[in-house]
Amino acid sequence: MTGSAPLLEGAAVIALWWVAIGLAGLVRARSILFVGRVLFPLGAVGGIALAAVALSAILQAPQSLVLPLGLPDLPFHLRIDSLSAFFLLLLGAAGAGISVFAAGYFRSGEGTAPGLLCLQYHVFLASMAMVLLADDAYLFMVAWETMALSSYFLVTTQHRIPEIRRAGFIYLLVAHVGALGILLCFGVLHGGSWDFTFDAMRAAQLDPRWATAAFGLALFGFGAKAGIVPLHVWLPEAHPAAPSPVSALMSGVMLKTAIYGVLRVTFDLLHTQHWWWGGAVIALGLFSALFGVVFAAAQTDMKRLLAYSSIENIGIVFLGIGLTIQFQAFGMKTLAALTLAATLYHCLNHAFFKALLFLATGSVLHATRERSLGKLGGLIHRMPWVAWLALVGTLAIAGLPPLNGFVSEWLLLQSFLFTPELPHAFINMLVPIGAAALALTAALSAYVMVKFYGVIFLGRPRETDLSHAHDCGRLERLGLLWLAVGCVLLGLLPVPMLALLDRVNALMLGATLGEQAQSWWFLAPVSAQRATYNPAVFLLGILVAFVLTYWGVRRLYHGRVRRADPWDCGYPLQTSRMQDTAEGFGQPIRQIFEPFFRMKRELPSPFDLAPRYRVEIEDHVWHWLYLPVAWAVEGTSRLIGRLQQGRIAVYLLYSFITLIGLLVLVL
Amino acid sequence: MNATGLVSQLAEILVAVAAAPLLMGWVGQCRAWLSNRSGAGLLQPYRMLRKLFQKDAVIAHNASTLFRFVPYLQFATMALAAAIIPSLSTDMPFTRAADAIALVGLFALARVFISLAAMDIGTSFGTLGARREMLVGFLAEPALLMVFFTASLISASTSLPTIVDTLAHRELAIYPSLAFAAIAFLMVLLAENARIPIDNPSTHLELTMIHEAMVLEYSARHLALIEWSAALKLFNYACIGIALFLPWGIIPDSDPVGLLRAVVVLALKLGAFGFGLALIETLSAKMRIFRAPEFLGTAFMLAVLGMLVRLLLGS
Amino acid sequence: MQILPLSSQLIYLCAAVMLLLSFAMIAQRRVLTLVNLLAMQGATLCVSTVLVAWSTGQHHLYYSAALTLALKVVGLPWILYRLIRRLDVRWETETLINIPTTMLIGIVLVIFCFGSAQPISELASTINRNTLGIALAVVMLAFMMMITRRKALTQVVGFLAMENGLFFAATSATYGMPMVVELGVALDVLVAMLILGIFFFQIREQFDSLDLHHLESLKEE
Amino acid sequence: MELLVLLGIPLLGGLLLGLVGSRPYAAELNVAVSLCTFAAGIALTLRVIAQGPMLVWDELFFIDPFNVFLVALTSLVGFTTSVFSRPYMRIEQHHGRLTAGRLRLYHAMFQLFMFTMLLALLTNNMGILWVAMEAATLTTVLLVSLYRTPASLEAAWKYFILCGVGIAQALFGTILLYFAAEKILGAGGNALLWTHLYEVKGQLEPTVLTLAFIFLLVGYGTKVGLAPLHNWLPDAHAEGPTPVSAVLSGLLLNVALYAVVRCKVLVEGSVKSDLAGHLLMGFGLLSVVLAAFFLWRQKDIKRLFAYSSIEHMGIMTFAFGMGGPVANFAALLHMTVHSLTKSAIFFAVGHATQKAGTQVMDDIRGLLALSPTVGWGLMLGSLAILGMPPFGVFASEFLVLTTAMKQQPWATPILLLALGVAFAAIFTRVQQMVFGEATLKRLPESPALLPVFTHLAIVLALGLYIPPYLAEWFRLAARLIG
Repeated sequence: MTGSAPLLEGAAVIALWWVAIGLAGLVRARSILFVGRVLFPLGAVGGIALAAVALSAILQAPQSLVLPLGLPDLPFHLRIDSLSAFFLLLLGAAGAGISVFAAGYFRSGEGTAPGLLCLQYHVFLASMAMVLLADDAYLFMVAWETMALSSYFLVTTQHRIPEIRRAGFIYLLVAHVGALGILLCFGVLHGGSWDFTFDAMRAAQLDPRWATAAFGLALFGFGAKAGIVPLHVWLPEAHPAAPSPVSALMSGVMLKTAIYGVLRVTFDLLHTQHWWWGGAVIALGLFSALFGVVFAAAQTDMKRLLAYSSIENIGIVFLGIGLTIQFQAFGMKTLAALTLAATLYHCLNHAFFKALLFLATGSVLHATRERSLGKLGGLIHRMPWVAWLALVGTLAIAGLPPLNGFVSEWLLLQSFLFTPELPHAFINMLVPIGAAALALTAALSAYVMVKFYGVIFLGRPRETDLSHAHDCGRLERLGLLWLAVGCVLLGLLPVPMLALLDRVNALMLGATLGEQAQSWWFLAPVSAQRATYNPAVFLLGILVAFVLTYWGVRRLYHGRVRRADPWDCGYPLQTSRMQDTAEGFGQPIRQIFEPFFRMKRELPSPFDLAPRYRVEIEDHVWHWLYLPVAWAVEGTSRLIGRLQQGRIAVYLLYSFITLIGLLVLVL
Repeated sequence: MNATGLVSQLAEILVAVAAAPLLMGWVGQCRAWLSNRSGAGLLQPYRMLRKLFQKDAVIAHNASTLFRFVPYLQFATMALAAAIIPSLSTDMPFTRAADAIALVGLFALARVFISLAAMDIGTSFGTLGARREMLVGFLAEPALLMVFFTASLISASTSLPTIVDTLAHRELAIYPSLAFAAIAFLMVLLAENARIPIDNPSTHLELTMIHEAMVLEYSARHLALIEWSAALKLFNYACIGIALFLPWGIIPDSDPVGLLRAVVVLALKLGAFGFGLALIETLSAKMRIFRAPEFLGTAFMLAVLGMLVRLLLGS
Repeated sequence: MQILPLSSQLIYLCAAVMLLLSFAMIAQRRVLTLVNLLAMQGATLCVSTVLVAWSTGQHHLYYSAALTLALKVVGLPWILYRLIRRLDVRWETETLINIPTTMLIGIVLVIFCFGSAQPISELASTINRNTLGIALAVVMLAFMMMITRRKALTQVVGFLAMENGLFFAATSATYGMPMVVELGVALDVLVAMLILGIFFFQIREQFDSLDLHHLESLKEE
Repeated sequence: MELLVLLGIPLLGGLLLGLVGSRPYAAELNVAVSLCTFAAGIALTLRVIAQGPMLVWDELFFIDPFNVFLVALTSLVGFTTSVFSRPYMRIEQHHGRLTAGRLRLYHAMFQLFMFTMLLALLTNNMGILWVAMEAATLTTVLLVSLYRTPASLEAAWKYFILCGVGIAQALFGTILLYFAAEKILGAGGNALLWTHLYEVKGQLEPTVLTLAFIFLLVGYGTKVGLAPLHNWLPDAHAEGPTPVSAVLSGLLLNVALYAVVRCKVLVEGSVKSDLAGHLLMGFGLLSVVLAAFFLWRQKDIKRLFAYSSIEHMGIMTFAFGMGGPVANFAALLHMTVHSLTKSAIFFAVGHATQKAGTQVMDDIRGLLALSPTVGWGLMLGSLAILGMPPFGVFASEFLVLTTAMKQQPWATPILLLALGVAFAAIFTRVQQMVFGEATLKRLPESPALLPVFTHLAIVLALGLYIPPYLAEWFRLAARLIG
C-alpha cells in the first residue's frame, strides 16, 4: 500500500469486515439465531462505522491507495473523495438501519439458508462500497458486477417460484447488458492511454464526438441500473421478488450507485459538458418521473407500487443531473452547485424514505403473508409501530413539509426558477416546463402515497384473517425507527447537510453555493431576498398552532366522545370488502393517463352469477421494445440453426467452400 | 424579527381566524340574494360552529388516533397558512420560514391528512371522497405552484412578501402573464375550496360530493374545526389572490394606523371577492366529477401559459 | 521452350495418370472398381516417387516409395477388399449430384487448382514444376468425391485418394518430407484405416447398412 | 530430462492401462499416472521459467514459455479430469452403459490422448505437430464412440471425417511450408523445425506462405472449431463421455489453436500484410456470432456448453488475430481460464446428467435442492464462463474488448451483441436447471466435486490477482507470438 490514507483504509477495512461477516455466516448456515442476532447487527455496526468514516472523509482532501491486487498492469486503485464519501455515507447510514431490520426479519425456511443469505447480503454491501471506492475501470467493473450478482442471488432467494426466477433473470440480463455498456464507456474514456485508472481518464483529452459517445454509453449503462425508462423493466419485477430488506437495499442504495456512476463520469472523468446532454437527460428524467408515478398510481401490489415510485424518484434525480449539466455547460457555476446539491440531497432522502417504506411492507408481508393491496387494510390497529413509522415515510415521499422529501424538491424547484436565465433560446423557454412537470409529479406522488398508506393501514381489514396480524419485533422496530428519524432529521436540518454537499460541489463543479448556504439556520440557498425556508420553525409553527387549538377547544368546551357504528347510508349489510379498493383508488389516474397503459379489463356483465372485475396494467415499453428484440433473436437463431442440419456431406461442403473462398480471396 | 413585525403577524392570524366564517356567511348571503332568497344572515356560520362545539362527538368504532387529531391539524395548518400569506402587511417575520412553495406544501399536507382521515373509517364514502379530493388536488396543486412561479419570475423571489412588495410598491406595470395566472388561480380556487362547478358545499348527494364525503364521519367539535378550517382555507385563497393580483393597500411596515387602514381595504376586497364568488356559483352549474380533470387541466395549462408568456414577453 | 529431361516427362506422365485416375474414381460407382482405381493411383504414386528419387538421387525417397507400395498399393486396398467382402457393399447408391455434373465441376475445379498453384509453380526450383497444381487438383477432386458419395466406404476411399494426392505433392513437388514425418503420416493413415474398419462394423451392427443417410440425426432444428 | 518423463509417462501409462485398464484399480492407476504427468509438467515448467527456452534432442523438441504454459495447463486439466472420471465412470459402469473392456479402452486412450497433446505442444517440428494432431483425433474418435450408441457412432464418424479431411488440408499446408522453407534451409529435417523457420521467416516466399497458411488455417481451424468448420464439435461433445467432453473443450481446442498461432507467427513474419491477422479475426467473429445464436436453440446441456466453447475459441482467435502484447496476453489468459472453467462446468454437468439420467435440459430441474454442491458448481461455473466478474474470464474479456475498442472499433458492437445473446441463452437455461423444485434422484457414488471447485477457485483467484511470475510468463509468451 502506498501513502497514508487512514480514512480510505478504514472504509476498505469495513468492506472486508462485511465480507468476513458473510463468510462467518457459512459457519453455521442453518442457525437463524446466530446469523440474525449476531451477524446482521455486526453488519449494522459496520454500516454506522462506514457512515462515520465517510462523514469525516467528505470534509477532507481526496485520499487514494493502490492495492497489490488486480491485473498485472492494472492493480486495484482505491480513492475516496467528497463524492464517493457522500454516497458511502448514504450506504452506511441507510444500510445500518436496513441491517438492523434484517436481523429481525429473516426467518429460516424461506428459500436460501440464512447463512448463505447472510453471505450474499454482506457481499452485496461490500461490493457497493467497493464500487464507490474504486478508482480504476477494472476494479469498478468487478465490484459493479459482483454487486449485480450478489443482488441477483438475493432476489432469487425463493427460487422455487417461477415468477421470481423470471424476475431474477430479467434483472441480471439487463444488469449485464448495462455493464457491457459501462465497459465500452470506459474503453472510450481512457482515450488511447493504455491506462484504465480514473486518473488517466481525467487526464485524457477526448474530442467532442468521443466524449459524447462516452457520455451516451455511461447514460445507457448506468441508466439500466438506475431503472431509467425505457430500461426500467427489471425494476418492478425484481423489487417485489426480493425479500423486503433486499428490496430496500436495492431501491434505496443500489440505484444510487448508478447515480454515482453518472456523476463520476459526467463531472469528474469528462472535462466538458455539452448543454444538449443536459437537455437529453432532463427529457429522460421527466419522462421517467411521470411514467413511474403514473404507473405507481395504477399498481395493486404494494411492492410494485414502491418500485414504480423508485422509477419516479430516479427520474427526478436525473432531472436534477440534467439541469446541473446545463448550468455547468453554460458556466453558471453557482446554480450548477445549487442543482447538484438538490440532486444529491434527493438521493439521500430517497434512500431513507424508500428503504423505510420497503421495510414497512416487509413487516406487513410477514404479518399478513399478503402483498396485494386489495386484501389488506386497517393494519394501523394491529401494527401501530409499523403504521406510524410508515406514516413518516409516506409523508416524506409525498414531498410534504417539513419532512426531507420536501427539502430536496424545494431546492430543485428553486433551481428551476433560474432556468430562464439560461443564455440559450428555446432552452430557457422549454426547461421551465420541467418545473411544471416536476410539480405535477410531486402532486401525483402524494396521490399515490395516500392510496398506499390509506389502503394498507387505514379503513377496516378487507380479509378476516388480517385480524390476527401482529406488530413487528423489537429489532425491526429499531430499524424502522432509525430510518424514520433519519427522514425527520434530514427534513429539519437541511443547512448542515447543505454545508456537506457544498464540499461535493467544490470537488465536482469547482464552485460552491457560497456564504448563504452556511449563512445561519435559515435555508437560503441563493440569497435571503430570493427565498428562505426553515423547516424547524415551520414545524414549530404547526405544533404551536396545533397545541393552541387543541388546548383552546378542550378548555372552552369539552372532550366528550361517544363511539358508534359509521354511517351506513341506510344500508346495513355493508362489509369491509365494500371499501374502495386499490384499483378503485387508482381508477381516475388510469382514466386520465389512458395512453400510458396497456390495459386488459374484465368487466362483469349484469347476468354473471359470480361477477368479477379484473384489470391488468401492462407496460407498452415491454411490448414495443423488449419483445420485438427477443423475437428478432429467436428468428435469427432459427435461421442460423438451419445451417447445422446433420448431413455430413453438407458439412464437408462448408469446409470445401471455405477453402475455395479463401483461395479466391488471396489469388 | 422585531416587535412590530410580530404585531402585524399576530394581527394577520387573528383577522383570518376571526373573519373566515364571516366571509363564508357573506358568500352564502350573496348567493341567497342572487337566488332571490333572504339568507340566513352573516353570522350563521358562527352560530353553527357554536352549536357544533357544544355537541358530544360521535366517532366510529374503528376510528384510529389519526382520525381524531386530523381536525386540529387541519385548523393548525390553515391558521399557519394565514400567517404566511401577507394580507395586511408585508412585514411578516414568519414568512422567512416558509415561502410560496412551502405554502403550497402546507396545503398539500392538509389535503393528505384529511384524505387519510377520510379513509380511516373504511366506509366506501370516505375513500371515495378521499380519492376525489386527491384527484382534484394533484391537478390543482401544480397549477397553484405555476401561478406562484409566474409571480416569482416577475419579482425574482419565491417569498410572498417580496412578491407583494414588488408588485404593489416597486413599479406599476401591466403583466399580461398575470392575467393568465389570475384566471388559472380563480379556477384552482374554485376547485380547492369545493365550490361549484367542481363541488357543491351545500349538497350531500353521494355521487357528486367531494369534500362533504370526506368529512361525513366527523361530528361536533371535530366537524366544527373542519368547517372552520375550510372557511379559513377559502379566506386564505382569497388573500393569496388579493396579494398576487391586486396587492395595493397592503402596507410594507406595521404601524397600527396603517394596519387598521389595511384591514378596511382587505374587508372591501374580500367583500367584492365574496360577491363575485357567489355570482360565479350562481351562474355556473356543477359539472360531472369526470369533467373535473379537464377543468383543472385547463387551469394548469393556463398557469404554464402564463409562465411562458412571462418568459416570452419578459413582462 | 527447351525439352524437359526424360525423368520429368515421366513424372508429368504419372501426374497426368493420377489426375485421370481421380476423374475415373469420380465417375466410378462400382465400389470394388473404386478400390482398384485407388490401388492403381497408389501404384502411380509409388512409381513417380521412385522416378523422383532416381532423377534427383534423394535416397530417402526410395524408403518413402517402399512405404507407399506397402501401404497404399497393398495394405489399404487389401483391408478394403476384405471389408467389402465382409460387409458386401458392392454398389454405390445414387450420388448426391449425378456423375456428369460432378465431372464438369471437377474440370472447373482442376482449372481453379492450376490457377491457384500457378504462382507457386512459377518459383518452384524443382525440375518438375507444375506437379503441385496437379496434386492440389487430386486433393480437391477427392474432397469433392467425399462430398458427393453416400456410402461410408466410398467416402473413406475418397479420403485415401486425398492422402494420395498429398503424398504426391510431398514427393514430387518437394522431394519428400523428412523421413520422420513421412513415417508418422503413414502410421496415422494406417491406424485411421484400422479404426475405420472397426467403425464400419459398428455402424453396420447399429444401422445394418453403411448408408450415410442414417447418420443424420444429430442436428439443430 | 523432465521432457522424457513427461512424454514417457502417459505413453507407458497408456500401454499399461491398455493391459490392465479393466481392473478395479485401473481408475486409481489412471489418476496416479496423470498425477505423475502433472508433476513432470510442473517440473519442466519450473525449469523453463528458470532457464528460459530450451532445445533438446537435436532440436526435435523446443520448449518456450508459450508452449510450456500450455503444457502445465494440459497436464493439470488432465489430472483433474482423471480424478473426476474415477467416480463418474464407476457410475456409468454401474448404470451399465459401459463394459469393462470399454473402460480399458477409455483409460488407455485417455492416456494416449494426453501423450499426443503433450507431443503436439512440445515438438519443434511442424510435421510432427501434424502427426500428433492427427493421432489426437484418432484417440478421441475412439473415446467419443465409447458408448457405441447410434448417436455416439454418428458423432464419432462425423468427427473423424471432418477432422480427417481438415487435417489433410493442414498436411498440404505443411507441405507447402516445407516447400517454401527448403529453398532457404535446404532439404532435410531442418526445414520443418519451427525454430529455424522462425529465424528465417523474413525470407520465406510470401505467396507460398499465404497459400500454406490458408490450408493450415482451414485444417487446424477445423479442430479449433471455427465456424463454419465447427460442425463436428457439438456432436462430439454431446455424445462422448463427459470427461472426454471436458478434455476436448479444455485441451484439444487449445492445442489446435496453438498450432494455428504458431503458423500465424511464421506467416506474419513472411507476408508483410496483416492478412493472417484479418483472417483470424474474421473467423473469430464469425464463430462468436454463430455460436451465440446456436446457443439460443439448444436443448441438450452438453451441446449448449459445446457451443459456448466455440464462442470462446472465437474470442481467443479474434484476440490472437488482433495481435499486439495486450491482445495476446488476453488471449493466453482466456485460454487458461476458459479451459479451466469449461472443464469444471463439464464436470458439474456430468454429475447433473447422471443424476437426471438425461442430457435434455428441460428434464433437469432443481439441482440446488438436490445437491447444493453440483448446483452451485454449475451455477458459478456458468456465471464464470459468461464473463461475470470477479471470475478470471471477465479479466480476459475486459482486455479483449477494450483492446478491440482501440484497434478494431467496428468489431466491438458485434462482439457485444454476441456476448449479450450468449448470456441470455445460457443463463436462462442454467437458471432453470439449478433453481426450482428438484426432480432428480440420488446416486450410488458420491460425486467428485473437488476438481470443479479447484478449477473455479483458480479462475476466481485469477480474476482478482494474477501473480507476478505468471504475468511475466504470459508477457513472455505474448511477446513470442508478437
